Amino acid sequence: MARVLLFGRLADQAGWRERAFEATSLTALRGLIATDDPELGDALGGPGVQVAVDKTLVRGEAALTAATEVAFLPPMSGG
Amino acid sequence: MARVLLFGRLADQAGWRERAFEATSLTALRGLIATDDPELGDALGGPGVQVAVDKTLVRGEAALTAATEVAFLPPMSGG
Amino acid sequence: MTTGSKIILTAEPFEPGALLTRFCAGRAETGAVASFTGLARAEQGQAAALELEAYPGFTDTAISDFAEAARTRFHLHDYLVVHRTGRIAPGEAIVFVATAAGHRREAFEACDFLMDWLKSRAPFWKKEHGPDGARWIEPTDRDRTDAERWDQE
Amino acid sequence: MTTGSKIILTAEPFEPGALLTRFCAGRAETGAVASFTGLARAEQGQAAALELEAYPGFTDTAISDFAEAARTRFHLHDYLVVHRTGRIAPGEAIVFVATAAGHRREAFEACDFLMDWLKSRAPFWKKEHGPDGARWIEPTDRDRTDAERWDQE
Repeated sequence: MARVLLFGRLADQAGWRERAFEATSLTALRGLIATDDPELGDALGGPGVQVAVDKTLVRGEAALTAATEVAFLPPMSGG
Repeated sequence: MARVLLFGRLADQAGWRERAFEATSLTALRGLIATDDPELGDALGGPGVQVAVDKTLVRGEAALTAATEVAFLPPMSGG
Repeated sequence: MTTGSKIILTAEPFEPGALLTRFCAGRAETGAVASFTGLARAEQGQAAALELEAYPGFTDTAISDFAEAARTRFHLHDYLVVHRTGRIAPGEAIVFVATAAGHRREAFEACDFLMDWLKSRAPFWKKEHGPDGARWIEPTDRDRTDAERWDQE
Repeated sequence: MTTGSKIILTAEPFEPGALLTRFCAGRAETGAVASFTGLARAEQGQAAALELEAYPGFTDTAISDFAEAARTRFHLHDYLVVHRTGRIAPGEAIVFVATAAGHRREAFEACDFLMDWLKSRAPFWKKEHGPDGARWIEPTDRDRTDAERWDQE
């Protein structure tokens, strides 16, 4: 179980900002989300979307535990 | 008669900041001051010293009246 | 809004002058304090409000890392970054940056450097609410160009 | 200290934050406010106090002429220059400059431009009172170099 956060246009598109998913890896998590909402699944893999695991940017795979926070970050606009 | 103002190191050197002199031209005024205090006379003609007549910088000669304000300005230091 | 911190994200309006007053106080060896205040523009009614989203714990850490690098690069005595989040009305302050240094060149350049990065690369997501609805904003070309000025040095 | 004027010479201490607050107030179309505050440095006790002499009516007119040129050059919405005169203690503000523009590049550059000129060419006479007595100051080479950056453009 991981806590998933969406930001910016991703949260608008999904209709939620925070949800818990039962997944032990990022790949499994992406699969779950895509099954639930294929368009969101595509958006999360789209250009410029970064992933932070426990507030650190990661590329590629990461193991998830119940305490893990996964954030999907669309291109940052600056302040 | 003109009101003469000294600024910065010129005022320190002269020992005064403001005095009235009976002079109808800048040249006559410089002569009067030099007679009174030759070192000050030299300093007023020294490098970088500018003259403002009624708050406007002038080069060379200017006519003076009783209401005229003459300021001798040493090199400006900025703020 | 905690005091004492150098990086502050706040959902409440803040007053740039009060921040500058505190920032300038008690500095006997700081010759120069530069500041920048970014205000939300009304854009002649085109922008009714601005909405800024941050990721607490991620956004402030990213700003802090960048600001510490700026502190070293420009020999800063101190800095302060305050950034609004949430919905911001026209005329309200979005961002306040202050930098303190021995001399003005370093204070100005560090403030400029921090602002270029904050406006183009800091982890915020910005939405403009206008008469025709809301849209998410991407950094402008000028923001990118401004930020890139510093990469080449 | 008169309010409403854009160029203020004052023999009394002033508070930069209060000036910034007033300067930022009620601006719906100004995106950017840059400010600079120059503080008197203690120089580790070498400078006990600074004394600044101005020529009222001449100094403020010269600053105003220069600031109006800056307003045109950088498309400023507004500016404010406040300058102390008389004896200034370490830690006190000597000068405050604020510039308002649509975008930050113009606000920063105008503020920098005004400061370079104020520090090197504005009609002030500056005396430093230190442990070994008082001496009149001339502009530094760096002040001149900073000011000359703008001449070449």
